[in-house]
Amino acid sequence: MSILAIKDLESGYGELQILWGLSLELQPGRLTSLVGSNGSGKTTLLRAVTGLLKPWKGRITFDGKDVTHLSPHEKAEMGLVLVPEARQLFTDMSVLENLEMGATPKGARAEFKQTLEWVYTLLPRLKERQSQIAGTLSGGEQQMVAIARGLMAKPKVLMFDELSLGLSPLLVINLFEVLVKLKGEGLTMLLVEQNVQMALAVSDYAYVLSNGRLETEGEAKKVREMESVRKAYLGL
Amino acid sequence: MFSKMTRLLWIGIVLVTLLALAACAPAPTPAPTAAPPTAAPKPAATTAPVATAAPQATTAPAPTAAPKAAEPKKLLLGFTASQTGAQQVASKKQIEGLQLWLDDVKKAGGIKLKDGTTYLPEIKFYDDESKTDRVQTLYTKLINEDKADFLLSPYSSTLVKAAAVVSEQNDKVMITAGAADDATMEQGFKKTFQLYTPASRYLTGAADALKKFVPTAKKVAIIYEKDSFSTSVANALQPYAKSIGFEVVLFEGYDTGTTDFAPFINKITAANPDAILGGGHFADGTTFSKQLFEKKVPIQFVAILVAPPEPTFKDIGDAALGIIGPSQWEPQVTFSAESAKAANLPYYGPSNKAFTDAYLAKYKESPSYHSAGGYAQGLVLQKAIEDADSVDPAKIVAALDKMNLMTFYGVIKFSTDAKTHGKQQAHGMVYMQWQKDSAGKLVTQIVWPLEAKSADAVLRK
Amino acid sequence: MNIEALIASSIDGLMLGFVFGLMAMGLTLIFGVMKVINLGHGPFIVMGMFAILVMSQLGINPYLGLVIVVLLGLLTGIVVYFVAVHRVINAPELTTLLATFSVNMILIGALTIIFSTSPRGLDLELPSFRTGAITVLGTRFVAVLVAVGVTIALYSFLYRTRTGKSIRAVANNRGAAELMGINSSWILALSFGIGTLLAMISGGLLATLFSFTVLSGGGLEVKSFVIVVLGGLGNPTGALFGGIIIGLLESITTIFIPVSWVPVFEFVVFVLILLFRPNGLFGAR
Amino acid sequence: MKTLSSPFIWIILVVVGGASLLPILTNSVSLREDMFLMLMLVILASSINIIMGYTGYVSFGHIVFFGLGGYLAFFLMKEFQVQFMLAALVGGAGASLIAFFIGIPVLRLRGAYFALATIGINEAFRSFFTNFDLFGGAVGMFFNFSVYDAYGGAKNAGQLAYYAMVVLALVTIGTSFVIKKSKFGLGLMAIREDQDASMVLGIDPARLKVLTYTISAFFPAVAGALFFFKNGLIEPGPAFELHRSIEALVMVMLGGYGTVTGPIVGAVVYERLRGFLITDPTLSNAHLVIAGVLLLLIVLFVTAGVIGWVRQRVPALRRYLE
Repeated sequence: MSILAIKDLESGYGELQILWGLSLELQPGRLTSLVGSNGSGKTTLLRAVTGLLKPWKGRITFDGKDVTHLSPHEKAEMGLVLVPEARQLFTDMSVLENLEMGATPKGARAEFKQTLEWVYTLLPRLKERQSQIAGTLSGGEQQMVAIARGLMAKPKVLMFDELSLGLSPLLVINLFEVLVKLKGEGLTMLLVEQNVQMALAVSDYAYVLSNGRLETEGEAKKVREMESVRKAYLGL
Repeated sequence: MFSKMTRLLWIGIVLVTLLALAACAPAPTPAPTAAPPTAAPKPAATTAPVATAAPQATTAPAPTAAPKAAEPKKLLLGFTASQTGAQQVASKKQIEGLQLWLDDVKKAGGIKLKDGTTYLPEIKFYDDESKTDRVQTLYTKLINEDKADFLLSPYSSTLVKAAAVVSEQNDKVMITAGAADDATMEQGFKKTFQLYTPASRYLTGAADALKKFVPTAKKVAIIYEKDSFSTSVANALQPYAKSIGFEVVLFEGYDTGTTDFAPFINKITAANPDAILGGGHFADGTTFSKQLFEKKVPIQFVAILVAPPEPTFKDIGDAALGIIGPSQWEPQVTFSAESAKAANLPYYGPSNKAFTDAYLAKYKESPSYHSAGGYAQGLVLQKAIEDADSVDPAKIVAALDKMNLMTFYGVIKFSTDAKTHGKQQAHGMVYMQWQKDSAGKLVTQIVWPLEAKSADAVLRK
Repeated sequence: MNIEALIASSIDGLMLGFVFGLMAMGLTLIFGVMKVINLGHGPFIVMGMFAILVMSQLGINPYLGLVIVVLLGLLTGIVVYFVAVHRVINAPELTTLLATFSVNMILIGALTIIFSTSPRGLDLELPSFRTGAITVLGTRFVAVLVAVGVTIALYSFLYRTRTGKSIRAVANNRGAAELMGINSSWILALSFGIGTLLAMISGGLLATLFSFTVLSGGGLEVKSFVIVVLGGLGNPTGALFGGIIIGLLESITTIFIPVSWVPVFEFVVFVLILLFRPNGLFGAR
Repeated sequence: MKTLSSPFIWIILVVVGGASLLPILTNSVSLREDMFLMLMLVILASSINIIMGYTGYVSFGHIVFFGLGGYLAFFLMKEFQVQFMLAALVGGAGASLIAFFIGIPVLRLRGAYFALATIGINEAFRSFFTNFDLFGGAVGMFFNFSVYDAYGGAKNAGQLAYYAMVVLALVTIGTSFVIKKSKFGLGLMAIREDQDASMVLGIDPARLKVLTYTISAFFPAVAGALFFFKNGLIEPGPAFELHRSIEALVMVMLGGYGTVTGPIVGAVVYERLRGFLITDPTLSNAHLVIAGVLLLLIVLFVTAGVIGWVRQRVPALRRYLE
């Protein structure tokens, strides 16, 4: 049983259609990645899934319920949480307050202290910075706050949009290590990445998107071996 | 080919629609704006007279009044009123006064001429929203479409100015109340007549009163709202105060809409005057008085414009105590047939008590000077028609020019000088003061002029 | 020039400044959270005045009445938000300006029907303290206490409670807040409610100081704009300081120049600040 | 000129011109008064639309130019007996000059800041004129009636002012159209859509905006001169009435922002509606409430205004409804 199932999803901006009947499924406890070139519709898909963008057609099922037309905050409340592109922190608020805001869903609120403890052990740097204003942190630290904020929601599914964008390679490796740890703890994740190599290396399963349509899918290892993928995205 | 036809059709439709929108509405049929006036002739006029039997307007004896002449002729009096906007309240009182006059005329069977013709006045008015541009549009409409025979005025100097321009342009006779501006009446008007004492004489009496009540007073502060009316009052008061020996230690205007007077009061106190004269309108006047009281400013004599005669001035409680205000009229005035005789003037219209009682009976509220002004508008016109024995505008103007009489509202005489034609000459202000009666309730008393006083003045502590 | 008058006026202006600051705080809060310039601000202030008036006529102490005004303001604001603002919250500025302006028309119209435009005042007497030429008015003193109290309450709410922090989060980044599970519509409505209640409380306090009419809101609204700009759009602390500065400025300049020039001075300062320090006197850059 | 070959501009000018002739044909003075006011509102709304509709700058205090033009012209007419049309043009030019100097710094502001600044400017001028004794201060200025003798009496002067207002309205509409259709107008729309991007296209936004602001100040200023000439008196309050400015914005919005026809239709509809509401005995008390509710409904549900809505629904009409 998949925890998140997207079926024949179509959406876009104004009169411009971007997504053309996408279907994908997330299995619990696994790290799934969604790769594709710039403009292939990855971010649009995430926006449609979270509800920031209205789906035109199709159906999104989360945790056994139809959530197609719910708003972002309702989905977050249910445990479907996005770590958005470019972090989107509350830049005028302290790190701790950002994390507090992450713990908005009711379940998460009750366990705030324990979750905070856990997040701090996962990302110890944040504890040192907890009273600093988020906007004044470095890019890497901000990305950590964004991940931590998502985790504070105690999500059932955590989605990442362009986690590695604009960060140094060393930082990217650090962050991906965190993802691996989280996978080890059994968190279901969807990783949307331009850095196809890294994404496929840590994922269990992968979808490849091209021009708003699904190009291929399969076990991450297998996708990595595919000739077309190697040519188009891995530069081999 | 066909598409060209449709295109032309579209053009046609747009053209027609726009034309309809832009022009048709106000055109021949008096559509929207021309909708009939509001509540004007109340059915009350046909019902039985009010219980208190309001006194008949003592119409001047028409010696050979032919009994039961033909059907009474209609006489349309047009004006605008501020049913919305800043001047709403005073304007309402003015109309109520006028309405009372109308009732009285109806009860008397109309205005009768010597040849037996009877005129029954009717009023028609529109809401001017207290805005000058509306006043002008609506007066044009009253003159040209409604064919008003005579015009009365809106309330407040600014609006009356705007109305007077239109009525003069159209050669109509207009009797104004609610406007005390001097400047308006110095424009070379020919057919506009002013009932209110002009601004230039608004507070001069207060200066006289000060001299009498506080013989030791030397220094006065003149403070006034920076609007047309109050500025005129202050500008006339300053030289007068100097001429009767006062030193004007502060002469300063404040912006319309000033809410806080505390710093200004500090400045006044620093100038150390013996009296404060001036003011503006209601809101500033009450706040000023209230803060003066709260700050315990020990000035014995304070006379300010407009606010004190309003009954709601007492909302500020003890702060009202001792404040003096100029008024065009107060219920306690003592104009009567006897005092007219003493002054060698004819008396016309109801007695003061009759007016006050009838007003109270009809509106359950005491009349203010606005109400009296409204009634007087009608009364003066009525007298002019009777004197002229005609409704011909030229004869009416002649009658008004000659008029010199006393009514419950006071003495009325208009200037006939070409430069200031129509300006009020004789009517004087009375000065009222808030005092406590024996039961400790706040009441108003007339304290000046002495011959009209209803109580002695009390100095502030 | 008289030094005593100057000191006395400074004290008067300073105290009034607190109330002005409170008045502008509602406007700036709404702008900060949703980038809406609320042209219904004036009528809200007036509603506060008349609420206190009605209650005092019913025999309720005006200061006690403020508690009811808080609830009334919150409710009014939330209703107005959902009726008039919610639908156009993402539309260009002009649209929200006109939407709130229509609220202004509706409220002023309704208030005129109920109360007419005749001037009103409260008969409220508190002792004042006097030394030399300096008088501290009792009503003003209480107004300062209330204003300070409300400001502290607002800040504790915004910085100490989860809901308050959510408001700041929404102001900071509405999309992200929504993604974190914050119901932004509700938070926006709540913020509008708080902005309204601040306007109404300040109106209630002003009613204890001055007489007023249904139309008093216009001038106070423009004054609020000046204060808000002085303190930086969207910055509640700035608004408080802006209010104090305006209060002081008005009272001190009164001593030096003819009072009728004070507004000229005030508006020129306003435009200059917009031009040279658009983030307010205390803002960055 | 290509723009003048458009059928639209001729239709609209003929319609407005034709409607303006009605009072003269029917010889109705009160219709003329109504039309005078209506044309004035059309001019106000159209000129606000030139700056707001085309560049997206919401000028809240545009009425300041109405007052400035009115005051300048009135002063010339009263003190120097300048012929009224000449005085009106000088008033217009003077206001434009002031707009030019105000515009340079103020148009650097964007969005809400600009809107607030225009309010501040209007209020600053209003309070300044209240204190400025050369122009009569708080009392204002008024004509002696003999001023009108030069124009064949007060009645005739009213007629002349009306003709002038008609011509001014036609010129305003024409200008609005020419600006919209010219390359200049295209540049303005680019600013409206994205000021920063427009710079990349080689547009100098600062120059264009200031120029537009200067032009848009001219028409209300002349209208103010004509209005107060006919009025016979001028006072700071009615000359710089912020409320009138906001009403003009409402008219633009009602008709359709950024279109030439929109402000015209908006002004006519708004004025008719108000006229209807305040003279109807049952509605007059509630007229503010009703007008407010209607405005709200339009703002919420017909965002593009009447003309914008028609243009969206009936594409065939777009050529005729600019």
